[in-house]
Amino acid sequence: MLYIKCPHCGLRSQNEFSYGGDATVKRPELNKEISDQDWDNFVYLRKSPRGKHLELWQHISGCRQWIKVERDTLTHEIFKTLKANEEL
Amino acid sequence: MQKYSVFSLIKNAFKGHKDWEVAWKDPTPKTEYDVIIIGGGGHGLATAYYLAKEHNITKVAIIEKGWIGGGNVGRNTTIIRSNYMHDENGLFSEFGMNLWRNMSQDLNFNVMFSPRGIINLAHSDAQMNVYSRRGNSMRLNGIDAVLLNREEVRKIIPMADFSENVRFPIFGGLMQPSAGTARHDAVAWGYARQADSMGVDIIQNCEVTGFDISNGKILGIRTSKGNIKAKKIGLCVAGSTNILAEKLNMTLPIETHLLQACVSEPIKPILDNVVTFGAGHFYCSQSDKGEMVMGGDLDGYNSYSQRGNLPTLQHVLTEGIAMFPFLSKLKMLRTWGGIMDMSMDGSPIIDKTHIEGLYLNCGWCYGGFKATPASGWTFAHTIAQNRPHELNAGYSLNRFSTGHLIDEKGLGTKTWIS
Amino acid sequence: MTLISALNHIHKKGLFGNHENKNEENLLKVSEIKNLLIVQIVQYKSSTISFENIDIDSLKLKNEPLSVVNNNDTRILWNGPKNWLLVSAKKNLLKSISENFKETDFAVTDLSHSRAIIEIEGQDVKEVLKKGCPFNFDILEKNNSINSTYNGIAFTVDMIDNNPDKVRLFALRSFGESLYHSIADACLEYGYKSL
Amino acid sequence: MSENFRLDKGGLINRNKKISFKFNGKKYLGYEGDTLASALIANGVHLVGRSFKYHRPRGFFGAGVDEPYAIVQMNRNNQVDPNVKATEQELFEGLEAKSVNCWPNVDFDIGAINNFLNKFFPAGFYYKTFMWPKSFWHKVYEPIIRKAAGFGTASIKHDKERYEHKYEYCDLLITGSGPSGLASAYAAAQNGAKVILAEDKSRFGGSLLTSEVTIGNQSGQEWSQKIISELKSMPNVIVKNRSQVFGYYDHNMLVMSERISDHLPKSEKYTPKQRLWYIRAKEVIISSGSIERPLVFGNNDTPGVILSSAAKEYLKIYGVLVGKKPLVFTNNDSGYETAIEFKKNGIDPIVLDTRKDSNSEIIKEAKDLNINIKFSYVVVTAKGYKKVKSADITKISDDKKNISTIENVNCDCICVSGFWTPTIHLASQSGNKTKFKEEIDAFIPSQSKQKETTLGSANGIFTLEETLNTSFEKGNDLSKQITNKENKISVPTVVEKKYSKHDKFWCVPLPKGKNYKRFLDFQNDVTVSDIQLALREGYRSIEHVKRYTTLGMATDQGKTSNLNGLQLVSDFENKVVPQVGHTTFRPPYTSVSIGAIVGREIGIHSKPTRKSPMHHWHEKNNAVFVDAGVWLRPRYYKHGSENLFEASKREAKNVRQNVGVCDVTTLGKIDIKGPDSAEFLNRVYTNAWLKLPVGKARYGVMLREDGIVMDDGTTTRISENHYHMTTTTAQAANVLSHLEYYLQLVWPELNVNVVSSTEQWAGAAIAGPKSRDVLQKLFPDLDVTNEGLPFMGYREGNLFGVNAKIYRISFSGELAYEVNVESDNGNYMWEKIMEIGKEFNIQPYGTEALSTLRIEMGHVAGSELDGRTIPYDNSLDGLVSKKKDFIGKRSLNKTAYVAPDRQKVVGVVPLDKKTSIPEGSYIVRDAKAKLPNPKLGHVSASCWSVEYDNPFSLAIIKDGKNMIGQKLFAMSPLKNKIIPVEIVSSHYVDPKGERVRS
Repeated sequence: MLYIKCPHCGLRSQNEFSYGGDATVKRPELNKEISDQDWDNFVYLRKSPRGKHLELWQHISGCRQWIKVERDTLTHEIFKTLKANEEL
Repeated sequence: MQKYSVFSLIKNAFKGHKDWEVAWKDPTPKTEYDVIIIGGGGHGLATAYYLAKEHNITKVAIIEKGWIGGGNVGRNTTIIRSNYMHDENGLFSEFGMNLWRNMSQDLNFNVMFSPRGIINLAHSDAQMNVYSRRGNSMRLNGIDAVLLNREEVRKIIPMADFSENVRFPIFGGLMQPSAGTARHDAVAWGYARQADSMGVDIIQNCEVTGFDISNGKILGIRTSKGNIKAKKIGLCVAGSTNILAEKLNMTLPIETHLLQACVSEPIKPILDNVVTFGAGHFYCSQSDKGEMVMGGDLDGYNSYSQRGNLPTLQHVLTEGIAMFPFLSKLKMLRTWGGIMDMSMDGSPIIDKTHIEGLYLNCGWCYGGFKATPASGWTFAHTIAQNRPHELNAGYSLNRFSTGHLIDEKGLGTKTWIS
Repeated sequence: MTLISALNHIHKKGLFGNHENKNEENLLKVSEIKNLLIVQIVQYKSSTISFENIDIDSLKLKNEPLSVVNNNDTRILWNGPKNWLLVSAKKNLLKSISENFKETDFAVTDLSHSRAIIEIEGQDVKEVLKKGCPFNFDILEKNNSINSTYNGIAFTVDMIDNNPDKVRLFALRSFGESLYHSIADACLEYGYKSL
Repeated sequence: MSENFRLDKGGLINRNKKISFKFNGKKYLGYEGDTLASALIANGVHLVGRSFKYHRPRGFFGAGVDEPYAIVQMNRNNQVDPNVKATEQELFEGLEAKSVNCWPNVDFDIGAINNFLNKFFPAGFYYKTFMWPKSFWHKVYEPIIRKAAGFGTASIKHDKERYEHKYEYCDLLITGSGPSGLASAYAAAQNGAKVILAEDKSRFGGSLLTSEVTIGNQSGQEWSQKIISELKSMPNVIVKNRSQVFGYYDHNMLVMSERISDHLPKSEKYTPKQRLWYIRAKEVIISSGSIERPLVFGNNDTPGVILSSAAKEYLKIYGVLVGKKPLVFTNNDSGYETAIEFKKNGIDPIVLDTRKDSNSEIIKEAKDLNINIKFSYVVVTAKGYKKVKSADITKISDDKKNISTIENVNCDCICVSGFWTPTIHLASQSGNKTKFKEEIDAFIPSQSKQKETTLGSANGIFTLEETLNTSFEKGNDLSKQITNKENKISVPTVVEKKYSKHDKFWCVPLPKGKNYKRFLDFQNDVTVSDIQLALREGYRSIEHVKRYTTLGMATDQGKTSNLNGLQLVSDFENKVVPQVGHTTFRPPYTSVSIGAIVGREIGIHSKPTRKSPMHHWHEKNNAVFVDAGVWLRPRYYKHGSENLFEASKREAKNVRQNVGVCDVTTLGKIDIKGPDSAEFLNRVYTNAWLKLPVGKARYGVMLREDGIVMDDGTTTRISENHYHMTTTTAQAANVLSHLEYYLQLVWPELNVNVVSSTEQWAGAAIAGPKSRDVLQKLFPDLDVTNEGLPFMGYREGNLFGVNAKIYRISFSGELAYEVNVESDNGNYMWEKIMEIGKEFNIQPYGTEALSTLRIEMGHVAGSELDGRTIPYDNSLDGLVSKKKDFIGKRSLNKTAYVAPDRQKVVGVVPLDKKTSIPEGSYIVRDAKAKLPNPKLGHVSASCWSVEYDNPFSLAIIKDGKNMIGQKLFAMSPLKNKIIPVEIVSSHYVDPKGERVRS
């Protein structure tokens, strides 16, 4: 069970969190013209690197905040956790 | 090539088994091939075999980073089925079932295909209806399926929990009687042995480090054993697809996730069929050795580590005991994990790419093992003919743009939700 | 009587589990807590009002994890960033909260009926919690609270006292009976008295 | 039965307490403190079971967790326990066990015929045969093989034992209580660290219990007991015996199984049988020791061939002789310890040492004791079938290639020692890249991946002095960093014997013309020739060798066989062992009961259950419940002998004719507040939300970004900046997370708070033409006229003293109201509705009637919004705003989604108006077409229309818009049904929606 440091609550076990996937994907702005390709890239394409991965988790049974976690997908080492409004 | 049979076995026994030939050779790579298949897993080996057998293309190399059969063909729960709802999946898998039925004879290698039947348990009328939809679709596609009521299920698997004090009572189930299991390692070895005998070079311990591409056309690969030229290259590296895609500057509709499985210590035969729990994710069969082979959920976050965490297994086994209370007294002997390509609609991709001569076979999610022969057959066709066969036409890369998605579960892109 | 509390049907008085040959005083005590005011107070992101200056039942909000500011009647649990759960025996507090926390800056939501509340008291309280919740209870002190899960059920732990340990557990009301079962079952090893 | 092999004194057993037990139906006696294995050996029983493949007789090979043979079936606490290791099972009064994998019994086993045919069963033989005729594999060969496999027999009865869990945190977790574990635990505890010390066995002390050493001025054993009792008395230390740390997982979480009651005749009522500990440790010390390696020679699996360390353990701990004419076969000094122990107890051993000569302290001692030592000697083969009777021995050349004349010596046991293999499993599981240490021919941990340190013989250190020195130091250093305290203790002086170098020799060559089986994996019957065959056939990677031969895949997971297998592969391949590499170590280190892994979440509690405040009223009124997610909802209320169909028809009909009431508490409710709420809803839903007046509700559909419908429901504007959203029961939690996602990550500029209020409100839907009459009587002061409370209107009211919220919304398509009160008042509200409604013939209705009502109205629900449909498919086109952007909108222009023949929801009626169309049927043009028969679409929901008294279904079919009026077939091959049908509008009843507005 991973041990994730919620930037709001502190170190908590994985079972309080739910996974939210790639955090580097940015939703295109509302009402903005965008090509089909760019939109499909946003919806469907994933980098899924082996190694450092910036991803979203929601502290769903804790403070309910969405957080960003920089984690190694091979070793599961967590390098950094960020609040929703913080960037690496 | 030496023929395997009971007679050859007896003959060799009297010679102290000294005369058996190698199952496959250990060649050094040639400078050029007609086709290079990257990935010596089940799909890659099968592709090479069918390239040689069906298309007479034998100047083929399989490039494997580690040892052949070391990917998901060596770490699955051996289940073979074609019980899919969507036509694309159903027809593709049923084509594969026919290859499975003849595989031991075709490969002259006993892969122990055992059509012991798979039962998906239902725990509500609503679920019975969902299964009816799937079963009817199967039947209309010419695939065998039977809808069982509670009593019929009880007759087949009396050891399931039919007691009063149960959270998810068994309402019935959908059964595909012709589904079953096969000895996973044997599938890889059988394909390897035949492919090798037809001239395919199986090159192990050889890592692909890059690709040579010019004017949108593939020219060859760079490997830890040197550069190798090829007219066509097929990628068959489910689990590691994104790592190679990165070297090709491609981004794919795929995330890499970990699925764990485990076996119990062997016990005397108690369960003949493959059974899946309907109120969660748990499936179970008993191997010929007596071990209960069990699996279920993804660990639930991107992972390339072939090791998982216990809470996932705890969760899976909780459902296991809910289905088969007798499991409680058994002991978990061995656990392992496999990394898989989770595609954004849960279905695979077998297609050409925008790079001429580069072909893609990936996105198998949890369903790669059973697809081995059909995947190899259709991928070989796609490579040889430079166009998909009608069986894999639906598994196109551009379906995510056109909206022709094949989503068996209706979960969309959040692959980790199970 | 019109009110029926969340655990009304499952909470039965008596002695249970390994209680024989034990001093009743040393047993765990399990009770249902009813009729509390439970209010969520959230400050909107763009609000510039300083919440430290607002008084609720002589208490001030504190935006700090684990923190519980409290007096005899009222406890304000930190629930997330600028998000608090006020729990009070004073049912009439809601009106003054709504008045003091203006709706342009704060969302005030009455959730009094949305929780089932179990209180357990005794030396083995933390042992009971450790059976189903992976939180490190060694660090939970008096007047700390956390949100976590117990055997898959989301719950809140409010540590009221520490000699002996006394905690209040809040679960969503519909999960109440399941959580109660889980907690009561975990208490059996030590023996408990249901009040 | 007398214990012929028990010494008169010695050992750590309690000789004051005799224990009787049964093995294979026969009664025996042992002592408290025995294992089943030690007690059987004391009674001269060496035949315990049969091997997997050849059914060769099997006895005892070890004395603990590494045991490959002695697996028995137990009967404890009136329950069956399959696959118990006799070496781990402590003896208790009345214990009953029997042999497995043999028939009719262990003495005479029919399966042993395999042994005589063994030349036909080399590794992987089954891949080469059983292929003809084709059907015979599954029908003939496989069933025979299956029957022969497996050890114990499982009972299909429910397990009555309790298994519990515990989550624990500590500064240092120390796995193993041998010298390194004790020393490091002691040092760390002195620095105030929170320490957990776990010992697999019942006794603490590890090798100190059996070795002849002095620490300070105490024996090793005394010292260990002193340290343990001190540790036990410290409040910062948890000391656990019978506790195996079996898994090292991510972020320094380890899992340990504690066997609490397995050694007792039965478990106390509320005491668990086992407890699984999830331990998060800041630092881990692996002090798991080492396991002796076998030497490989002919028939080395014969009962009576045993690890020399095990023989010593049986002597020193249990006072039991594994034989009275022992042969000790060793390549190092350890064998001498066993020999000396025999000698001290009046037994004359013969020592065969593979080394040319050696003159260490211990060999000198053995010589002084007049022990018969033969240097450069090996055992060629053991003789005897069910027990060792003699051994063929011979002198071996210095280069170990040639053997000389065979001599036969009488013996009744052969104690083997092939040096020691560090137990590195946990370190390897944690990610440690291990390294090969030449001096000991084995792997040891190398670079740590997580916070783990390996000490003592697990780290390849075999002298006590060095072990204690490094362990005290590490324990001190690691804990000091955590606690910032240092209370350093001085390391006691150690007296131990100096050892000479071991011999790298491990496998005895075969004499000319002999074909003895030389076993590597004893349980799976993997021999030297099997490995050689695999390699000859090209299975050369160690993983291939393992999989082809099944080496190391038995229940002992290769603890005694793996390294010898590696040696063999590297010899054959002319490589060194580190090049071959070892197979991956995965948890669990040793098998763990599945019951313990699962814990208490079993039976009815395998998942939580959610209940509404009216649940108990439903229960009392004969509701039959159905799972909706984890909620329990009344499906129907059974009157007399009614079945589901009759009851739901009655309930639905009553709604259409009179009035019904349905518990809708389970619908998700989200309280939305904040100045930007309207803007937020406008982005979330497909339709327009900016102009919804206060006091009004609106139906909305929300999409995922991929354009697929996620959920639907009504949202009501309670006040200017306050909305009450409802979701479906199934999607409630997902929708809340979805909203939080957009508010926190995508549009943080919006000032909106969302919180689930599902549990705050108990909801009752009152539906039917007479619902207004009921409402009027419930709220006499409220204007409930169509003008006072119009369709999609919202009011607050006072329900006999209780505050209520009234929403005029309808899922049933009838005139309907949803009344919400605070949950504690839910039951009160419900009873009031039933009481008031009596005169209007009110009846409660369940989800089945609710389905009927919505289906005939053509309202889409979960079976249509199945995660694969877009709004157009569900005839929700009118709700998709063309003017504004919203989540998922951009996906709706995909080729497939705007195709003219796109699928759409339609109604389906059987032409005979009688035959119900099963849900999950398919619509086809030609029922007799050859397979695969092209499908137009599927039947998503079916009901018996109470309005028209005939079956009616919804279907989603291709080109649905243009299909209305067509006559097609509904097919359910599963149910052998081909039903001629007509496609009609999905709005079967009240297509204009007049009733809801009446």
